[in-house]
Amino acid sequence: MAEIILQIAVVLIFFSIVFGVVRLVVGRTTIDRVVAIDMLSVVTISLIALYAHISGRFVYIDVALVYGLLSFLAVLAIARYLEKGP
Amino acid sequence: MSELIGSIVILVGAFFLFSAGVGLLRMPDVFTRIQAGTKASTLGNILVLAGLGIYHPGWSLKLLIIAYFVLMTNPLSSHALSRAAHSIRTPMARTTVVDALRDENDASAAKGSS
Amino acid sequence: MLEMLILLVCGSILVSGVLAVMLNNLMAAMVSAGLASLFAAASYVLLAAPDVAMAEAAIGSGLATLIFLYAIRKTGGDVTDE
Amino acid sequence: MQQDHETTQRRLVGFPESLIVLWGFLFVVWLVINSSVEPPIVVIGALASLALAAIFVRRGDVWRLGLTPRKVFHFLAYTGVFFVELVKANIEMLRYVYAPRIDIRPGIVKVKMPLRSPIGRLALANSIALTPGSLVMNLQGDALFIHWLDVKTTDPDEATRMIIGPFEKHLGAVFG
Repeated sequence: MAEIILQIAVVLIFFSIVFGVVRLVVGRTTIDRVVAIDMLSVVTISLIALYAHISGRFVYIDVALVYGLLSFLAVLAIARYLEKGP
Repeated sequence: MSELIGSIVILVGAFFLFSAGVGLLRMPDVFTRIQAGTKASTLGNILVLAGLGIYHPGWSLKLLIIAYFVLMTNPLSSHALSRAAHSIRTPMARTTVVDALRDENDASAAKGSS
Repeated sequence: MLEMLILLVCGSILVSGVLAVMLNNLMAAMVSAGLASLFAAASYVLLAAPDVAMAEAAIGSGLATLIFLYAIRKTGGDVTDE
Repeated sequence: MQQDHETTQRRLVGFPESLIVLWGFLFVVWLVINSSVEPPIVVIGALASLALAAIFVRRGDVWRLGLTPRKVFHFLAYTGVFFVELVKANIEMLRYVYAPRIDIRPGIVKVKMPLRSPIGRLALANSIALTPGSLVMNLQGDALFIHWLDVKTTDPDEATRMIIGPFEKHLGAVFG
């Protein structure tokens, strides 16, 4: 039972990544694309943590930790750059 | 029993992540997209991590640190993005009612020039 | 299920890489390149290499974007589309 | 010279307390990330977090909290209120997202900021960004500009009561 529910959850996260990539391709302005990368990084953190459970290895949680720290830095730098102007 | 509860919490979190994607695709302009993406993905991420914590109580301290980082950094990046979008004059949706920030900036610019 | 996830992540690398080449706007191309490296790190985790994934996430998604940003600011040449 | 001496004096008021607060926080984060209590790791973590805390405490008195039991109680109450508001915000967001035709009237309104201390302002801005349909955009003086997903009123006082009403009491008690 729990296995089936986890598979449904993975499929939902799958479609969430698909929607984010569609917004990245379609997006009219640069800010739209940056919002897409922000959302996708959070979704990827969840996906890596969930995969650490599925494969049963604790080490993968560290990757999610590093990810959560560094993706934020890139988004913040891009926002500051766009605000100041070239 | 704890397996079932944990997997249901993870499913609810995945549903919130899915609706973040749908909101990113359907909303009319940049600011509403930022709101939909940020809020739903933050709660979805916290729920997925909480479900994993119910599965494995030994992991819960590190999961708590990840949840804390996301909870601190996600509003900050959404705030910086929306401020940048407003300062480079990204067009807003057609149904927008009021824009107090642009009024304020115009008023201070007029006062400075005269 | 694992094959499906690997296919999705590798397809996303392909889409964002092609987009990084095709776009005219420098900032948008840089964002797409960062996203390609982000998905590459996710695929390394799915292929059971967490140390490589950690290095890729630190260098590709964080540091390379900042260095590109510095270079664009130094040259000052930003081409906008439309 | 005299003035310089005075500024140094003012900057160092409350130096040990804020140093201990920041040191303890960084040290706990280090221990959790390493997830082991072997002696070399603990010693290296203590030294590194002490150095970082001593560097960052010198810049202003941001970390001077003045912990008392009353503040701890109000902080716990604030956490509970915050999570309730977060769940409410997401249910409202689901209603907007899955509606067959998106019918919203967004807008930017101006509200008043009741708090003084920098870390209190950070906490309030982060909580506003995660509560129903609102997002902080700019802060000029004492005025906050908030992007509201469904504008109900444009009067500043009414908007202040509606948006930051739930948090104001507890955060005011904790951070002043």
